Amino acid sequence: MIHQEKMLVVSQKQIAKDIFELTLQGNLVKEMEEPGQFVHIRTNPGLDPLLRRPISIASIEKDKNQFTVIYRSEGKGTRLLSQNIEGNEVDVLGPLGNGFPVDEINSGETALLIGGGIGVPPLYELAKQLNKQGTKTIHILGFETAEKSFYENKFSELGETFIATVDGSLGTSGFVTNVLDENEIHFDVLYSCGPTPMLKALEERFHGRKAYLSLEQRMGCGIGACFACVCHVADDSTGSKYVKICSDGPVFPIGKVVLT
Amino acid sequence: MIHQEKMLVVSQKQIAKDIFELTLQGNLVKEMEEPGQFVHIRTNPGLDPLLRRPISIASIEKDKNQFTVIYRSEGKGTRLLSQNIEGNEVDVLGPLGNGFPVDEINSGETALLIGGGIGVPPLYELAKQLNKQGTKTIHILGFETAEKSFYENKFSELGETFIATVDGSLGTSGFVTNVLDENEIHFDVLYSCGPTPMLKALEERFHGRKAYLSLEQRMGCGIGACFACVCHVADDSTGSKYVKICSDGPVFPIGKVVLT
Amino acid sequence: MNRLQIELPGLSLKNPIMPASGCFGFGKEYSQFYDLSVLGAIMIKATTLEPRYGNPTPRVAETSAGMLNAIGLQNPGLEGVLANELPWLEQFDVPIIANVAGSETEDYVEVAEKISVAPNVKALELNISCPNVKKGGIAFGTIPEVAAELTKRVKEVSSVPVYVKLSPNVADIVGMAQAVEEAGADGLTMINTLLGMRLDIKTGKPILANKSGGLSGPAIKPVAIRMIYEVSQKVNIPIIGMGGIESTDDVIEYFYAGASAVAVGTMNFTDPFICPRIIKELPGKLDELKVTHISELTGRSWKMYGAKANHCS
Amino acid sequence: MNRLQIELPGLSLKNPIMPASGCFGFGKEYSQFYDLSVLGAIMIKATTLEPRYGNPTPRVAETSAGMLNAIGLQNPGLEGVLANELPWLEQFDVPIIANVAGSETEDYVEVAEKISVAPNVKALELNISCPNVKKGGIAFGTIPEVAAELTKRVKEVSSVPVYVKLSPNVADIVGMAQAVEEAGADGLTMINTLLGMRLDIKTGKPILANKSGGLSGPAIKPVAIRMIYEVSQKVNIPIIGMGGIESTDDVIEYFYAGASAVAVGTMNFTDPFICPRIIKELPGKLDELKVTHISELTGRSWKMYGAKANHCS
Ligand SMILES: Cc1cc2nc3c(=O)[nH]c(=O)nc-3n(C[C@H](O)[C@H](O)[C@H](O)COP(=O)(O)OP(=O)(O)OC[C@H]3O[C@@H](n4cnc5c(N)ncnc54)[C@H](O)[C@@H]3O)c2cc1C
Ligand SMILES: Cc1cc2nc3c(=O)[nH]c(=O)nc-3n(C[C@H](O)[C@H](O)[C@H](O)COP(=O)(O)OP(=O)(O)OC[C@H]3O[C@@H](n4cnc5c(N)ncnc54)[C@H](O)[C@@H]3O)c2cc1C
Ligand SMILES: Cc1cc2nc3c(=O)[nH]c(=O)nc-3n(C[C@H](O)[C@H](O)[C@H](O)COP(=O)(O)O)c2cc1C
Ligand SMILES: Cc1cc2nc3c(=O)[nH]c(=O)nc-3n(C[C@H](O)[C@H](O)[C@H](O)COP(=O)(O)O)c2cc1C
Ligand code: FES
Ligand code: FES
Repeated sequence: MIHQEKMLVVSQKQIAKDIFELTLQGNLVKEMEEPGQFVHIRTNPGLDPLLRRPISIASIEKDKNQFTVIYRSEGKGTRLLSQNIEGNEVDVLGPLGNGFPVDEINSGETALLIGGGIGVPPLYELAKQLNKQGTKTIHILGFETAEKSFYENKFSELGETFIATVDGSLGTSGFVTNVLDENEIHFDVLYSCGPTPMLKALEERFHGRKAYLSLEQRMGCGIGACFACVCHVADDSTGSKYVKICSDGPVFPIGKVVLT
Repeated sequence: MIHQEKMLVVSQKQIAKDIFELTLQGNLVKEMEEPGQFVHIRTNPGLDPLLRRPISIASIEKDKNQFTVIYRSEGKGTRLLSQNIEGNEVDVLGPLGNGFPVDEINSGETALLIGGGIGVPPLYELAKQLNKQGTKTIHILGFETAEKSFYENKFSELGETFIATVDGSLGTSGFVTNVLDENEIHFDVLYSCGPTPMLKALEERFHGRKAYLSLEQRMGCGIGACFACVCHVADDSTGSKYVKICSDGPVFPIGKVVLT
Repeated sequence: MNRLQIELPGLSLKNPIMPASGCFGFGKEYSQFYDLSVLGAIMIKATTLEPRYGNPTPRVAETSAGMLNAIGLQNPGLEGVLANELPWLEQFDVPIIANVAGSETEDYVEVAEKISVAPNVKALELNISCPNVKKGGIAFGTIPEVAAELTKRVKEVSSVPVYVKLSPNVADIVGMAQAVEEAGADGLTMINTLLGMRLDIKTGKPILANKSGGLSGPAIKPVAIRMIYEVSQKVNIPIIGMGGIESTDDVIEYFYAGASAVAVGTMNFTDPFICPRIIKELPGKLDELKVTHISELTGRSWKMYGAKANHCS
Repeated sequence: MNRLQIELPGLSLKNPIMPASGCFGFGKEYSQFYDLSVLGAIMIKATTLEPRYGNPTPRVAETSAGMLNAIGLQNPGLEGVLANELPWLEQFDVPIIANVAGSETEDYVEVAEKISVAPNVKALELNISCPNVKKGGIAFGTIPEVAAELTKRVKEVSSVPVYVKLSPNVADIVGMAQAVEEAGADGLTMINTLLGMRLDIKTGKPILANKSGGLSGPAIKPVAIRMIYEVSQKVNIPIIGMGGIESTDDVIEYFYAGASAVAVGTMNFTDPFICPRIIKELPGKLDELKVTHISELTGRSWKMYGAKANHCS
């Protein structure tokens, strides 16, 4: 069930340049299931900005009724969100969408998690759940630069973790694909979230493998009603088949939708 | 000189139903002269609401670089303003306009100050300054109801103070004019601020007396540039003479402008 | 007595609040939040003859107190709507207003004829803001004669009353309204979106893949209020008002302007519970305003305070 | 090289930022805040033949991310402006664009002829959003032939280039722009305000004494951007863009759309220092965007990304 709830800010801290970690508490957490689901956040009670902001769930703590998001403060909405302090209330709609299927991999098998920039956060809850069920996880995290990187240690605690930065200031210089080129990494299932060019590169490389990609799109409603976030389906001769990223996704099996 | 300044919130408290008292600190206070001047406050940094809100200066403490406003939290802007807490910054443009002339009355003479609702605040600084120069002040303050009344004690400390409430829950039942009817009050100069119907009643009653009225009008710029707050001038056969409330007023000698 | 009950051509509304077309899909998603039977009516997403995929993405962009959309009328097509969407909606006790769109008169006529016989479709809403392919892409809704002709053709085949949805992108909204009234429209819905655009600051590229789109949300409310105020004084058919409604006060403002019912669009996205919330708040508001029935408010702005002067800025 | 210097007909602008007409009076008030010589130009308040008192108050009302005004062209009249306002402005090193308004063609012509010879008036801005008394009150700016005729008549007498200020309250803004270009306009300024209205919730009475007014501010920016995008592709005269500018990014967006300079209106009220602030921020923004001169940005949205598709919502 999707809920709308004024959730309590338990903590908010800046964890890297422009990157904030926000923990919220409320009953909506009870509904959270799969890693990779997201919430739609109203960043202020007024009309400026008007629309909610979709943000992935980065970590869930059911016992405390809390969950955490990690986001980049960039535009109007996320900047306002970052000004919230402990004790404030934030209007959250969620949990939304379908996340990464953790039961598509067995205990003892190996999952490769590849994240780029603000695509990294949902992989953290995924890594936690996979490890919990006995699946080994390897992580490749790509960032622009060292000062915008985050959660390297948290991921390292769960499994082998490679970092790539575009400017080479941390880990491998270049993209996550450079890490793949330079290391021989074996895995059973791939899970990834990040910018479309990255996802495209992975799609080419891992065509035919078992893999799940989380996509992004500008959203209106976030629940499937407005047709803002639609994608073409691959292998559709009619050109009229589609999925909605908000309600059918954001996670899809590799090759299912046309990346644009 | 008019300044725009991000001023520090020294204190904010609710002093009656919907009525707030806000004290701000900053260099702009150095420019404040006459009681009855006002400031134009941006109630939030975003675009909703868009326009500043004109609020009278209720009290000035030059030595501390502080001044106080008293306002009714009613619409979008004033509601946002009331959410500010100590330590916040508020964007203030001011001081604006021309206030009550305190040198139009001598020490030893008696001033009658009549205020209605949120027209009461500017009279407080006026009463302070008049008393300081040795002028005696008598105050008649009209409110809707007891729970929306404020500053009765503060005015009482400065001079005899009558209260009228529309519902009779405090002081005389009715309007400030009922107080005038029921008491024989002698004065040399009248100063008043309040709703237009009240000012009109006073204008009729005290036609020909020495008196100054502070007017209100919806404003755009607050500084005389947009022609939003214009009033007709009395005794103008051409019908084209005008004054701007924001920059020529808000205080005018009785009978000078046409009250609408 | 139900103080919110409104009778309009074809529509017996238990209250005058309904979601606007395109902002509520075909109801399924919002039925997760509340029982759709509480609504006065539902304006479903535009239906075209054939299924449409719509425009490439991005299809939405935010603006100050508003948003742009260029969805491109994505919908499952007449057959899909008749086979799946409308039957599903029959479980609710709520009249459906079917929004009809097309690129040629013939499309409209065929959709109107067939959709108007669905049991729960109680009225049609003609979306005339669409580009008219035969007239070189100029919207049906910007030339009175073209809009009137379309209205007439649809009226001939429709089994239910026809409301024409006016586009605000015209100089003379009253002329447009009178033209469609004369052509037989049973009611008006107004306003559709204003044409707008946003460009990406880093690249200069239009944010919408379609480049321009429709501006909706609170930003456009003053334009809608003005148009309804003008039109309601000059026509004898009822108006369902819309454009930026975000509160119960806004609903009251639309009634004052001349609306007999209202639709909420964009704000469903920000607050999925906005329609039931307003429905719940309305009776208290009527008490505050000391009116017995909401219909007493319709047109108060001009009935009580006279007609309009000219303006120049 | 001055990276912000712009040459337009009659106007040599040290930067492309100027206050919009009616939002800056005749400059006196804002000269308390900063040296007016920093501005690219000043568009002064509309001047009419006779002094005008304007409309009754209230004359302004706030809306979501916008405001309505119905000032009614209050101004000291041609003689007053020539005798007092323009000479006072001569102390600043800044070109003046005189906004000309009237109720009949003859008024415009007389004002244009006389004001255009003032030494610091470098261009005229024809405010054609005014009701045309002889045409029953329909605005000059809603009928292309009427606007063209007015432009032609004013061009005949003006000693300086004439910019025509387009009203957005039309279905076909490109047709309007082309009509005035053909009639001899040297440039366009756009957009003037959208017609709008607000009603008091307690009474139903229009908040503006004039009932309707002009909507300005950030709310209307997407409409302005769309219109400038369309018009700039179809005319060969420069455009001064305006409508809701509140930041340096907004200025960039207007250039991308097709503007060669911009004016800031409403936001002067909220932030009296907005013009000098933007002027100061622009060079840094050009660095960020890696362009040498601001004029390189004009029209980038369509020069680099192709023309526009149709839209239907
Ligand atoms: C399913 C999903 C999950 C996401 N998870 C995260 C996350 O965990 N952390 C994070 O930092 N970001 C995440 N994003 C991206 C995030 O939604 C945008 O960065 C954010 O909406 C930008 O808002 P703003 O106020 O900073 O920008 P503005 O420029 O003010 O945004 C203007 C409008 O554009 C939309 N928009 C802008 N950029 C994007 C974008 N990249 N994707 C979608 N809409 C956009 C906004 O939602 C808004 O409607 C996610 C996006 C999606 C679709
Ligand atoms: C010179 C002057 C001095 C004032 N001093 C005080 C004071 O000391 N204390 C106080 O409580 N109020 C004072 N007011 C009235 C105060 O400005 C309004 O109550 C306030 O602007 C309403 O804002 P809002 O956000 O509550 O209402 P909203 O309804 O959100 O306001 C919408 C718009 O209408 C304008 N507006 C609404 N009511 C008024 C009004 N009565 N007068 C002028 N503009 C209005 C607002 O400024 C805004 O532009 C003064 C007004 C003026 C002109
Ligand atoms: C995402 C979106 C899709 C829309 N789709 C349609 C549509 O299919 N048919 C139609 O007539 N109007 C459509 N509209 C217009 C709305 O029904 C409504 O007229 C307009 O948005 C103004 O109302 P609002 O400001 O409350 O959104 C759409 C609006 C939005 C925001
Ligand atoms: C209070 C006010 C007065 C205006 N007066 C005039 C005027 O006299 N002549 C004119 O051409 N435009 C006038 N305008 C329109 C502005 O010049 C400008 O075109 C419009 O407001 C859009 O810009 P903005 O959104 O930045 O305000 C006025 C606008 C406002 C808000
Ligand atoms: S955001 Fe509305 S359908 Fe996905
Ligand atoms: S508020 Fe602008 S002139 Fe007074």
